Amino acid sequence: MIGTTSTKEGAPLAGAPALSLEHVSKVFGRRRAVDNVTFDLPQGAFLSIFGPNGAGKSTLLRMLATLSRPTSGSAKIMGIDLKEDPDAVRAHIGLISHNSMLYGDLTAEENLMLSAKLYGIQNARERVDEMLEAVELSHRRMDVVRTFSRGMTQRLCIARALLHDPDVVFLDEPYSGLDPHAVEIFDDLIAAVREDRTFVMVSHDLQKGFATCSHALVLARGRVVAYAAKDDIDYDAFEALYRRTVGMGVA
Amino acid sequence: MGKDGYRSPQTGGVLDRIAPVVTLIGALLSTAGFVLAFTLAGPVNGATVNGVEVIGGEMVSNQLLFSQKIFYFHMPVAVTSMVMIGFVAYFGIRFLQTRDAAWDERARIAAGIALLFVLATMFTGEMWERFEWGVWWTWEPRLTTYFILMLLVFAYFVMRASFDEPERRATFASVYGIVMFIDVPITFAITRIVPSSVHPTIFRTDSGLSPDMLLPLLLSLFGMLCIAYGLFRLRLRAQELDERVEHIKEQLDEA
Amino acid sequence: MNPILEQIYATILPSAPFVIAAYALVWLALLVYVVFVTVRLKRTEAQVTALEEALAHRQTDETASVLKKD
Amino acid sequence: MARASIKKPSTFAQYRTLLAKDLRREFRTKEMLTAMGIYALLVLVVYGAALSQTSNQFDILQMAAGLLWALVVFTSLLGLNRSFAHEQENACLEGILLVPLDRSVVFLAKATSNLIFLVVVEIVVLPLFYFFFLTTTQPADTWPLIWLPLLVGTVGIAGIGTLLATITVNSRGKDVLLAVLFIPLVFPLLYACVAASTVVLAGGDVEGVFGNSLLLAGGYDVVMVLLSWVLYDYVISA
Repeated sequence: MIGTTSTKEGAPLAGAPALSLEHVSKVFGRRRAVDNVTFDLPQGAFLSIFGPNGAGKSTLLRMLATLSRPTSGSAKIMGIDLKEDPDAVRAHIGLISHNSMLYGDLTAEENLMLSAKLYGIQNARERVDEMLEAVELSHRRMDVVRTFSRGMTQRLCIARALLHDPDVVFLDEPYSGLDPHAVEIFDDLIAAVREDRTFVMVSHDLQKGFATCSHALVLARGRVVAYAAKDDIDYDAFEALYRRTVGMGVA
Repeated sequence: MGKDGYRSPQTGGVLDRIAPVVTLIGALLSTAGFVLAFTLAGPVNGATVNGVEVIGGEMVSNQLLFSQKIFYFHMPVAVTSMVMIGFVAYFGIRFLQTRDAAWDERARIAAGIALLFVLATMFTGEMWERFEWGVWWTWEPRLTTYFILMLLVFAYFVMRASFDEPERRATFASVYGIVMFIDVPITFAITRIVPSSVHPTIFRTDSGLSPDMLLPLLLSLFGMLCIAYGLFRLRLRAQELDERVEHIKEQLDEA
Repeated sequence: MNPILEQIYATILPSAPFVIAAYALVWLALLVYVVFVTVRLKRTEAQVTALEEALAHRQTDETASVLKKD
Repeated sequence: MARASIKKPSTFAQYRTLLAKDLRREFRTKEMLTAMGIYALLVLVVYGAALSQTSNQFDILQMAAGLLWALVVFTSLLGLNRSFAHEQENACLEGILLVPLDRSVVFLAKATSNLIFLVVVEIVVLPLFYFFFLTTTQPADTWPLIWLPLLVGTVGIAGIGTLLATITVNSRGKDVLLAVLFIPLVFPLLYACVAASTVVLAGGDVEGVFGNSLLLAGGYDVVMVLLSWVLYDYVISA
């Protein structure tokens, strides 16, 4: 068969930081959505990105998830250059967003099998069973996703994102549209699938985001205002800074 | 935005400095073409009349067609519109290569000027057609393909109006600008593909145009191209100024 | 005028309005475009004036605050 | 938990997977097919009213190909509009873009599924068209050749339509926008296909006009599909 080269083996550098950004910018015309962002994130960390609406959080995340190209600068994920080999990066990342990315008219199993085949997972059936088990949807495998509740859909979405065993998982406002109970279940699930993966979450819920993270980053007008490991952060000062940046207005 | 030595196109350079001169030359050339179309270019013969008459030392046995004079404007304006659509496609390609908003801006302005010349072509063609054929509209091949070209330019602007996100709008518009260009060679070549067309084939080695007709035609053609260039640079600079004002306003907001 | 000449020139007079209209329409189209660009330039000009005024306003505001302190 | 063992599938395997997904979805919901089928039937009814006052001597054969193509164009517009609705609904397209795969595979899979649905609808509609309008006359002996222009035309419609539907699905007022972008762009193809179809239905210069028109339509197909294929990466990533 053509194109059966393995992308999983050997590609990621063992010691490389999970994320390594250098002067990453996204510019269109005179508008700088993301401006000169530089930081490193070690493997296994949980990064929360905070910032007001229009600060460029989502734009930054979409660039890291290879859905949009940075205008300038270089970004490496697991040591692989985002611009040079986006396909290699894609094999190592997963995305969970407020959009489920699931087909409403296909069953839970069909949705996962579709992803499995596209990614080229060899032990697809086994893996799908396992993931359905993990998110407690085994009994619903034959049902079309349209009939699922918001929380169930979100769980299946997690299963889909983790199916190919990504090293870095992006969470784009995952709590929006979830009731408090579903949020709890979601947090538990994320904790269960954590393992040694790196997580990057975009959120505007300061308390929730700060509770789960190991590193925190504040973005305002596309620029990094603060970035540190949680252990080094004084929460009160951090909160004050966050309030200030939100007050700084919406671009 | 330096990558691989790429430089974003600027306004205010040489291209803008020569613009007023080029516009002036365009006005002079098209005026000269206009005058020569009536003085130098010989009349075109129509239906035969019952008899012969000597006019200016020549035997004339046909009706002399005055309406054909429209041709000396109609054709240059039409060619200019197609050239402008060609530029829309070119700027579209440049945009997709570089993702530089400046190219999208140029594509949009070129499309605006293309629309202007398309409308001018339709007006002049309409006048000619109304007199010669006695109808306002007929589905003749060249007419039809050109009409489609006009609809494509309309569609280009309708599409731009349907998207809010600037980068997405620019990408889609560039793609459509490139695809739209396909109709230009078709329109241009339709008189060869469907020979029944009433439009003569002009650009060929035996075009049947005598030098006295070719001269005013070419003068008008280059004149129109120059005018299109002048208008393009004018509009571009005005647009750039607009954007600078917007930018200053935003900066004042932040300060 | 003799009848043959009359026939030869038969189309000229009736077609004249159409020829003139065709040329006039081209110039009209160009003129409309220039007017359009000019109107937009005027608007930009007005905005620049507004910006200048806003800037001047800012500066007077600051002097007022200085005076209060005295 | 067992780790996933991954081997990048061939481009063709990914194409098959995406195509199978579209077909399974459609044959489960029959969203596009029923919508297009009913719409086509309604257009035929409207034709009935439109032609009801024509005299007996009226030569339907000369117009049949034109009517048929009008039907095809409007029906495909309806179908194409829907073909991306479900991809947009939960941002499913984004999910596919996250997979390491060549972007043009998405185009080819979608264009193929659209082509299949259009052909299915045409197979149903063509006999109906004959039944309603052509039983009173005698089409030329060459009529079976009509499948050729229909196929060539449908390939072009599916190709350009897929590109444009990907663009318009993100817009405000997408139904109108697709029509505005699509109809002028397929016009040359439509023109050539109507010419070829008229010749085979009403009789005439099969070698000359039919061949030339088909050649034109085919050339247009090749150029447009190639262009759509090349440009698709930009469109889908925007």
